[in-house]
Amino acid sequence: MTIAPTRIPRQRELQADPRTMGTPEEPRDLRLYRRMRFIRRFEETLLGLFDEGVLNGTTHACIGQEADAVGVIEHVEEGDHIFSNHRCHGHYLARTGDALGLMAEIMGKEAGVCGGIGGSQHVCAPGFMSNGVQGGIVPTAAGIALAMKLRGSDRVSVVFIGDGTLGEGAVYETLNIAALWDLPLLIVLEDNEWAQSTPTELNTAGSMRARFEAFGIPVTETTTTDVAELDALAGNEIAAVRTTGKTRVLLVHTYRLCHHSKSDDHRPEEEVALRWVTEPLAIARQRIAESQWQRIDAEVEAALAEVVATARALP
Amino acid sequence: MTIAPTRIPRQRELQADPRTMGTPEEPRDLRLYRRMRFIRRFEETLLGLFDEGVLNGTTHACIGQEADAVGVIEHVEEGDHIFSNHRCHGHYLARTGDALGLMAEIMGKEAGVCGGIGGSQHVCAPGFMSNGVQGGIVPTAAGIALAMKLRGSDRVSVVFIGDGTLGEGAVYETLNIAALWDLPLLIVLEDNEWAQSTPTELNTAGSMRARFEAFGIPVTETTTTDVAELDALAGNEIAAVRTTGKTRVLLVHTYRLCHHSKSDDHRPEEEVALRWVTEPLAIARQRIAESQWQRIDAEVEAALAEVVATARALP
Amino acid sequence: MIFSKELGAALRESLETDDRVVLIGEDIIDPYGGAFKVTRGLSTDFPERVRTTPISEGAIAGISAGLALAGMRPIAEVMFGDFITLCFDQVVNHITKYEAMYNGQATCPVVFRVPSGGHRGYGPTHSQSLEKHFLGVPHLKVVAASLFHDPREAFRGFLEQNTPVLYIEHKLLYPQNLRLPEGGMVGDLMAVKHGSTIGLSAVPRNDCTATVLAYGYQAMLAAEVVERLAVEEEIFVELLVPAQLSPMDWTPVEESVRATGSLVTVEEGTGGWSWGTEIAAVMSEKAFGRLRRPISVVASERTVIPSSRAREAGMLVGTPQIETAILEAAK
Amino acid sequence: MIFSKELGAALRESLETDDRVVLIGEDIIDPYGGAFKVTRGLSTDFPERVRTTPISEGAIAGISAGLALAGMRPIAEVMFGDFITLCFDQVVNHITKYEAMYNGQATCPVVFRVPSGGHRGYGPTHSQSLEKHFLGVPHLKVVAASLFHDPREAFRGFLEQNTPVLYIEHKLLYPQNLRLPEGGMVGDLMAVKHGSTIGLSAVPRNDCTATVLAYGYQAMLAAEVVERLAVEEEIFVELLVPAQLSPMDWTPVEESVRATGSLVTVEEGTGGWSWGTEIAAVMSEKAFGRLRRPISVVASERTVIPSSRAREAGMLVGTPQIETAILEAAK
Ligand SMILES: Cc1ncc(C[n+]2csc(CCOP(=O)(O)OP(=O)(O)O)c2C)c(N)n1
Ligand SMILES: Cc1ncc(C[n+]2csc(CCOP(=O)(O)OP(=O)(O)O)c2C)c(N)n1
Ligand SMILES: [Mg+2]
Ligand SMILES: [Mg+2]
Repeated sequence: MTIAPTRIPRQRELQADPRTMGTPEEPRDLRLYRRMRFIRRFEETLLGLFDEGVLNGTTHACIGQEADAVGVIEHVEEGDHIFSNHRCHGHYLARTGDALGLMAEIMGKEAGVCGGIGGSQHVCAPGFMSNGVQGGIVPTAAGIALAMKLRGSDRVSVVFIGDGTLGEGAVYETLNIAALWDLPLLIVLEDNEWAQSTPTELNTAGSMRARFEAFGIPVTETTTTDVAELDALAGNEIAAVRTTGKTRVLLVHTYRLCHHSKSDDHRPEEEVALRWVTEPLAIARQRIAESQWQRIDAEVEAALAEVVATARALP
Repeated sequence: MTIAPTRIPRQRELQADPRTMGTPEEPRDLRLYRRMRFIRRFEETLLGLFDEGVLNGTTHACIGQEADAVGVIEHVEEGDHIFSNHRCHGHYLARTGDALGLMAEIMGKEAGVCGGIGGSQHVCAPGFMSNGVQGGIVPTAAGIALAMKLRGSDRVSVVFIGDGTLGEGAVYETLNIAALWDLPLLIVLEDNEWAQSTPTELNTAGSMRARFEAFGIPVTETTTTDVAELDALAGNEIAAVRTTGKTRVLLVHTYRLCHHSKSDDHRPEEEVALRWVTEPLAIARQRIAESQWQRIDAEVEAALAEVVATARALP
Repeated sequence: MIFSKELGAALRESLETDDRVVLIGEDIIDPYGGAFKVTRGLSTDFPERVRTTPISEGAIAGISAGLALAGMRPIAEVMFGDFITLCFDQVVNHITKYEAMYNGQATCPVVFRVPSGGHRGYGPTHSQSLEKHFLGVPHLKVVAASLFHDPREAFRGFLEQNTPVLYIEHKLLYPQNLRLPEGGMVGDLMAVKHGSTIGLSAVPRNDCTATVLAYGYQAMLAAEVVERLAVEEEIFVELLVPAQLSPMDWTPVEESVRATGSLVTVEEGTGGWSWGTEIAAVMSEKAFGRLRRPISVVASERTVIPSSRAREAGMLVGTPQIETAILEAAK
Repeated sequence: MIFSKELGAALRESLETDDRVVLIGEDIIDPYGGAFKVTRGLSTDFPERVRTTPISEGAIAGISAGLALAGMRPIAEVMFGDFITLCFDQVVNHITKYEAMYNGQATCPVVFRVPSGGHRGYGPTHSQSLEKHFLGVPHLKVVAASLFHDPREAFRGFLEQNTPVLYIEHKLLYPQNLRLPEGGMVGDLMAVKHGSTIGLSAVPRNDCTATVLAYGYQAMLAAEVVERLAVEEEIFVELLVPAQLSPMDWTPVEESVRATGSLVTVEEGTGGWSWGTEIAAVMSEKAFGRLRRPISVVASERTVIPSSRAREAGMLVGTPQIETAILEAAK
């Protein structure tokens, strides 16, 4: 019954490579852009490696949704907790910067963040967990929030879910309890308009917003893909959860630009093309000088190249 | 694997004893009162038999809530379907009038409506079923509604749930699908302010009504215990479901006057006492002459006495 | 030493000695104190850590998972064990997965308490012993209360280790007196501890002609049968009552069967892929060629549990079935 | 004769010949046609009766229950068998209860299709074979697809009877060619039907030195091993591939074991209270004293399924484990 880890569990030092994660000194616009670029290129690299046959299993890229991860997690502090889902790479990287651990994990290597056991959907770091079974992570995140509350801390629990996950009953059981018990929980609902092959209109009756408000939970809703705006909104939300100790929802209407997992996209091309125009990196670049984003891009690229090379060489 | 019924399943002829169920000719006020009186006295008799030790298992009486059962089921027609829960006697009797089958069932006798297997919480007749596991009956009722829709009929599926059952995730999964698919389903939510020992304020965050409306499902809400009013409201609801083919909710704020199952009542005495003033039989009596309700009471009593005597004598 | 009171005391001790402990479940607070009154009094003294919930078994399990991942020690009551079905996803795909799938970087020690079992006429959905479906879930311990095991010890053990636990409480045990071994005896039977398995017999093992393995309420019934057969018919068998059903501690079973050459298992759950079949499979292998007769697995009929007391008694394992099987096995 | 296509054809035939049939599940409509493309094309031709749902496994099961109670024939796809956990309450406390608890006055013949199994690196929550937890649910049939069984026949059978069914489809079977017995042969192996159990062997049963029982993808692997051992090492065993896992048809197993005196069972699910343990328990009794050696139950390690292909291969039963066990059993 004892589960022997293949390597000693360690507080993963968040080896935040300044080339991918930036530094506290870097202007905020640049750092936010850098992190999004990092996530984007990590995932694109991953999809390339899949095609190459180096990886195994499956993967769900968050291309197009990077601003949510980066904007929200900018406000997550030591001792806070994030729960993520099948589409967790962006959240994980924004939180930890641990590209090598994640890459090795998806490659199924011992040095992976979960020794290659969890794979793409099941990763873990201090203050971060993900599980690819939808719905059930929501009460789990609420339980973590309850632990924080019982300890009298001002820490918050953040859970990311997709629009499709609103289909799961566990979500509503949790909303009820989280509202009744005043749990310090922020639900970030990333509505990317699709759940696998199913558009929201086939999945979601009525109003997403009203589903939370029915339980007395306040909802902040946005359609922005601008990380600066998301940064500001998320800052408010997390601060509000932290000070009131009550559950809130950040409802972000966004879009997934890649396929659901791999080669499974039947969406109208024009629909997708239109969203490339407002994708978060393009928007973010408008705020910064071309020379700057080019420099950042190059730094990210160099860092990722090292990660891939190192990961490939791992046993 | 084959399940051999202990008696031949038969279309239970709804042996509607006119003394308990009235006749189509009887003035509506009288018939509705009669049926409520029938249910009330059946349950009171049952509780007496429990104390006597004649019955086994458990039971949940609906004393105080008879108007919901009678008012709604007045509009349920041949081919419609009712799904009920642990507190199902009133619904069953209002639908079938089959006091003997139910009494024998609760006594655990072969002649019981389910051969003594189902017991108090699990009864069945054409167009009627109940199950004591909360939540899961709601999608089941929706599935029955879907069958009606696929067959192109104008039949409706009615499901009774309690306020506490709003805790179960299955309810919300179903609301979403029922609304998306336009299922001919009427949900009758009997909010009796308590779920076992738990008051609604400890069980239910936000607004009951809004929980349905969030899915785009219309809600008709009432606090009446007047069967005539419920009759009218339910008539509208069922007609609306029948003609539109869409899901609706009748939300009745009512009260349970007896204990939850047996000897498990910790509610403040004054709270309960206050509700006896507005209990449905008292209200209904105000509409009819004393001589009439006395006559009806006597008829019901005589009929029930026969049922008990017959049931006791059964093998 | 009424079992339900002792169990309540065990929960109280847990709350007192370990401030990570949180009790969570439906209707568990005062004055009601739970459908079977086990938690009565606890919420009054620990209002923050004894939490009554809406009717949401899935969320009870999920919130417990989160509490446990965050270092707390949730003890969840599922009002009737029948409704543990609604926790199945959390148990199988969340709670028992985390430690292994995160490669040891997290633990999720949720304890579920499930009042189970029939013989009360509660009918098909309030009488089941569903533990067989949870046996063999990797990284889950299934433990059964019995009158011969101190619930305080059980809960102390749960809090000392990190594996999720399903703790089965047969409803008919609640009003019974505990019968803990004292001075090597339980009543007129000799009682020997083998780890957490208790061996009960009227004569030394080597004079027994069969081994009987039972847990929970059935262990209580089996002990009565074993005692009666010894006194009235001079038929001597050894009853083994394990605390932990899965994974099994095979050593005491092997040792007993080596002496007796005959084994019968008893459980109240329905037959087929049940607790006893694993025991029969494993012991048929371990004791291959050394068994006097085939292992007998006594379980209830493969159907729903009738409400009717008469029909229920015919369908569920009880004293008559146990006696018949023991008489056969002891031959 | 690709399995997934034939399965799709079986579903199409069901929709065509029986207008009570309704397909229900996540992402099952065109153009996507389901995560494993089994239902592709069906929604285009039967838009009303092929219904894609929100991500609500519990409601999929519950709505199917209602359809079935109302006389329809729901066939529910659970996208990954891992998520059948979310249907457990409906299966155990609703669907399989109604007929018996209503004393035969209703039937609830829901068919669940569950794409299951590993060996694809999908990790701990998308690779499981959870059927062992559903074996022995009273009034549930558990059936497993194999390359040796025609899915059309399976679905015809399901529609002809009234018991709920859990139909296990191992994901690795989808791209394979069916290998239905033709002229008494499957490839170079003789194929004999015993009810819905297929016996495969290179030589007549009486010349076989062991019986191997396997289903699903493991049956495909086992057949390859059996063939190879016969050709290369002149070791002859009989492979039995049952369609129905629970309840079991014991007759063919008994007959084979009577001839061979040795039995090994193979399954991909984790060990402990698994399919094979019931077989070992029952056959140890039925063939008591007539077995040459203990029954061997081959199952996967009792832990989570790693994403890493290398670690997954070490943990899940595959050809090496099967071969080792057969070599041992044939001695
Ligand atoms: C309980 C459960 N059911 C089904 C799935 C299969 N699945 C994986 S992702 C997905 C769609 C999720 O949609 P959404 O929640 O909108 O998230 P997105 O993929 O769009 O980020 C589905 C159905 C799952 N992982 N878990
Ligand atoms: C799934 C499930 N959980 C718990 C129970 C135990 N239980 C039976 S009745 C009840 C309270 C129900 O409250 P409500 O829905 O308000 O109905 P009421 O009893 O007030 O009519 C509970 C918790 C159950 N029957 N099913
Ligand atoms: Mg989505
Ligand atoms: Mg109520």
